Order: sequence, then C-alpha cells, then structure tokens
Amino acid sequence: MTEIDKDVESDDVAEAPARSVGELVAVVEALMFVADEPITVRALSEITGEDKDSVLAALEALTEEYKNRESGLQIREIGGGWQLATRTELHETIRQYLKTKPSAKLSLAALETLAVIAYKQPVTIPEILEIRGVQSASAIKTLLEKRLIITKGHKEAAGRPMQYGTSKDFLVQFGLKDLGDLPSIEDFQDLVNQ
Amino acid sequence: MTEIDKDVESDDVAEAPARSVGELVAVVEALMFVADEPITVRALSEITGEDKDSVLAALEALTEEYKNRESGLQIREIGGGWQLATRTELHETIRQYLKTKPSAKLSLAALETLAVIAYKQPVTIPEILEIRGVQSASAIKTLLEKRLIITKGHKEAAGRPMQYGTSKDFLVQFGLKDLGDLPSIEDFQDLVNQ
Amino acid sequence: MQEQQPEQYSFDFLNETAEIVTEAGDELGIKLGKFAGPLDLLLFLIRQEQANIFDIPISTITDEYLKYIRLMRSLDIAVAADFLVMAAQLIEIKSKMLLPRDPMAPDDEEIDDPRKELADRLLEHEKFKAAAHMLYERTTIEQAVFKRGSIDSDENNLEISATVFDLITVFQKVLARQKEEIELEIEREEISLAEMIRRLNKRIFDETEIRLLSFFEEMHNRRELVTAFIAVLEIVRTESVKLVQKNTFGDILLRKVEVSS
Repeated sequence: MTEIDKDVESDDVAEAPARSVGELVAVVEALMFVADEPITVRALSEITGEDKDSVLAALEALTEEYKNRESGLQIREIGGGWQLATRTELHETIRQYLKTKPSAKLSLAALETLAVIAYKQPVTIPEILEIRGVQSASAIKTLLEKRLIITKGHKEAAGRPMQYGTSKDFLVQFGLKDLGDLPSIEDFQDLVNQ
Repeated sequence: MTEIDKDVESDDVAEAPARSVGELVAVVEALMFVADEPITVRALSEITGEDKDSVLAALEALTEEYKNRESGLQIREIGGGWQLATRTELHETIRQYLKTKPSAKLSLAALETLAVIAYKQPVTIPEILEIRGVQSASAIKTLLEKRLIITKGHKEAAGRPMQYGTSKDFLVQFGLKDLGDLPSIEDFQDLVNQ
Repeated sequence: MQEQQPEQYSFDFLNETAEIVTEAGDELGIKLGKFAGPLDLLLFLIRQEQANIFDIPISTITDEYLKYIRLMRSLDIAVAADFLVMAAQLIEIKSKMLLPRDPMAPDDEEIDDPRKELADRLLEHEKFKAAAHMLYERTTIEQAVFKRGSIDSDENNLEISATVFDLITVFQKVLARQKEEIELEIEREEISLAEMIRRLNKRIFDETEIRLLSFFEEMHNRRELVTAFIAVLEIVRTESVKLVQKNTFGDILLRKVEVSS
C-alpha cells in the first residue's frame, strides 16, 4: 500500500511528459500548497516526472514571481525542502485574525542544550555536560518531546552512550535550510572576546 | 526583545491604516492562506479595517491575477466566503502525490504494537497480547500494510505461531542504521524517570 | 566552611540582576539562584571583578565562589553536585598557583598555566550561550511566518507521526502497564482458602443472606473463583449456613441458619 520504496529506486523518471515551463511552475506551486511540510526537490521531481534541474528552475522562477508581485505569501527553502508561507511583515494582522499568541519559548537551559546539540552533533549527554557544566537531562527530555532533537544511535565508546542530533523540525522551527545554514560557532568567538 | 506580544491587545480595529491597494491585496491573500475555512468579506473587512468594497475589489483583483499568471492555485468564492485552493485541472497529479506520500503516521494502538515488535522481535501475536494486554490483530494488519513489519517464520512451539519483526522500511522511516541503533530502555531511564 | 557569622558579600544576591534569567520550572532542582550552572556563576563573578577570562584572579574568584555556595546553604537551597565539583576544581587550581615556579622551566606560560583549561571551558561555554541567543532570535523571527490553514486533503489528526523517542516512550508505558497488571494479579492470587472462608463468613454474618452468583462475580480470575467455590462448599459443610434456591433457575442464596429453631 505504501510506495515508500519507489522513491528510493526510481531516480530515473518515467517518459518525460510534454509539459511547458509554465505548467511545471503551476504544478509545483499546487504541490507545495498541498504538502503539509516542506517538500523536497526530489519528491517534486518524482511526482512531476521532470528532472531535478527543471524543478529547481521552476521553484526559483516561482520564488521570484511571488517576490515581484509583492504577494502576501513567500516561497522559502527550509528544512531540506520548499514551502509556501506568509510574509514576515504581515504577522501582526495574521496573529490578530488567528487570535494566537506566540508559542511558549524554550527555557534558557533548553536553548543552550539545543545549541550544543546543533553544533556538536552527534553528541552524548556526558559531552553536553562537559560544555554546559550542568546536568541536562530534563532539557533533553523537553527537546525530545518537542521533536527538536532525535537519537542518533549509540557511540562506539565505553558504555555505548546514546547520541543526539537535531531533527528536521528543528530546521523548520528555526528557519534553516539545512545545518550548513547555521552560522559557524567560531563566529561567536569574536562576540565573546569583546 | 519580542515585539510580537503587542498586537494581542489591539482587538478592535484602529483608524483605517494608510494602506495601498497592493498592500491590501497582499494581506487578503495571506489571510485566506492561513484560514482553515472560507473567509468572508465581512471578516476581512473587520481585520483589515478597510471597507467591504475595497476588500471585494482586492479579492477580485487577486482572482484575476491568479488566473492571468496561470497559477497552480485559484481563488474561489465558496459557501459565502473566499478561499485559496489548487486549480481543478491539477487534481490528478495532486491525488497521485497524496497517495504516494510516505507516512510514518500511526494510531496509538499501532504505535504500541510496533514498539513491542521492535523491542521484542521476533515475537508472536500471543506474546504481543501478553505484553500489551489487548488484542493487536488490526494494528498488525496496518503495520504489515505500511510495510513496517514483516513475518519472520513460524515459532517452533505448540501451534507453530507466526513470528513478526521490523522491516527495512522501518529502519529507513525511523532513521536508524540498524536495530542496534534503537535506544535501549537504559538510555532513557535517566530522562524519563525525572 | 565552618564559620557561621554573617558574611559580607560583594554583590547583592537578592537585588542583583544577573544576565541569566531562567524561567524553566522544570530545572529548578539544578538551578542555583539565578545561575543555570557553575560556569555561569563563574562568568558572573569574573565579570563582576572586571577580570579577564585569560587572566582569572583565581584566589579572589575562588573565595567569592565559595562564599556564594555557603550563602546558598545558609538559605537552605540544595547545592547541586555540579557546583561542588567546580568548587573542588577551583581549589585545586588555586593551590597549584601557589606552588613556586620552577626557575629552570622554559618560559612558556601558556602551557604551564593551571587556569588554562578552565579558561578554555569558560570560552567554549560563552560561545554556546551566544549560539543559544542566536537560536532564540531565529525562533522569534520564525514565529512571524505562518503556514497555511488546514485543507480537505490533510490527514485527520488522529494519527501521530512517530519518532524513535515515541517508540521507546510507548514501549516503556506498555511495560509499566504490564508490570502493574502482573502485580495486581499476584496480589489477588495471594488470597488463601482460609482468607476466602473468613471473608465469606463475615459477609453472611453482616448481610444474613448473599447471592451466590454475585459473590462469584466479585472474583478477579479463574483461580480466585475456584478458591471461592471451595470456600462455599467448606462453609456449607462445617458452618451453620445453607444454600437456598427458591425456584428452579432462580438465584442461589447463601443464608445464615437460625440457631434458635
């Protein structure tokens, strides 16, 4: 029933459908809208039967188009995929309509732990303790529950401790394309020395 | 630090903001996008502080715009409100995408059964019943359909019951290299017991 | 840590606003006052002394640090082990600094300085605090961006998208539930025949007459049921109790026999 396997093998695509560039842009736009999380170029390529370069070109054209016509929406590359979302400047009106408050922020302890995990992954609890100087168990539990971090297998060391790393949700919630999008940790050195 | 909180109080709509037509169009577009159901002209007018005629004009301009640029999306007037939706002609592709979308989403019963199988494999249905305390037949059917579990031959015991274990798809979907990557109870003892 | 007279603290514990403000209730146990950890406390003290991380006045800082811990204790705040470990390290560094330097040793202070490791740790810690701040800002910005509302094709929310953490959490709950049931089972099975007879006697004495079926229905498992059945047979045989059935297929009652008759 699930065709999970499909996308693993079928890197080559079916007969190229006779589709104009404009049509591909439209299909990509509709798929991004329907997807409930960022959709990858690979997934778009598989569904449309077009190669990845064409898909990427379509995504870029669409991004430009939204920007140029000063739409209330924007296309973003985030969490390893592409997503349709509202433009930042409109947040006040939108929040007023949705009647939502900004969601609860993470505690400082949780944020610090998350920072260590993000930069040092895969990392074990003792290694986090070494950097933070405090036990981080409850922060780690919170981060696991919020799905910001995931387990990354055991470390091949004494006691085989569990290793942790960040999740896709982490990228999305912190507005990152991928882990390479994080500023280098060494850049913070300069801040510290001032 | 955050200025987001501000807007929570201002529920009543202030003096008509000096907003250009383009800006109104953008706001209306964003509001339609985040709404869970068709949004009425009246609601749009209240939130934006613009009169209904201006809102209607913005909606019509937007509808035209989506039509003209042959977008994958369309603006529809439906059930007394306005809505952003995919274009009808693309439904075939969208349906195909929704069908093939890999999903690790499970009911709690299925998740429980999967957890027991993952940690106790190879395991028979009576053994699962013994651990869970409830029948798991339909959960097992779901898991087999989603290809998360596979049969692992008969157990050499009375009645030769079928044994189950997790599949390769299970590893892929849960991001595990191999079964040794599964966290052990001990790994989480310190976290969970707090 | 022996003297008990009030000490003079060089900072006002109650009114000082340190930079570390943690609102997490869940970490109260490991928080010392406003300081998330020993490194934060150290950084605060160093900054207060307007000292340089690369040249920590170790003697002063150690004294301040120990004072702070004593203050905590006098306020009956549990001092977390992490803070004590750091205290020991500070004392160790302090004593190393007091040792006379080998005049013959090469003039390479960097390698010799017993404070270097601590300085490195503090720097590393500062970097991650800055990174945490960056994450805080990013998530604040990100909260101004909204995803689309729900549409027809979204799957219903009954299903959960599971991670490995969910797997282990759920598995632990299942095991806990199973353990609870087994314990209950064991408790129940401990009812002996003598205990069952005693209970049955008391019931009949209190209520004069009880329905046999409802008594059996109170049993939790087959084994208890068997014990209950034997108890009924025993009690009818030896005591002044009789089984009564008013009509065919009617309820069977256990009734106390009137001694007076």
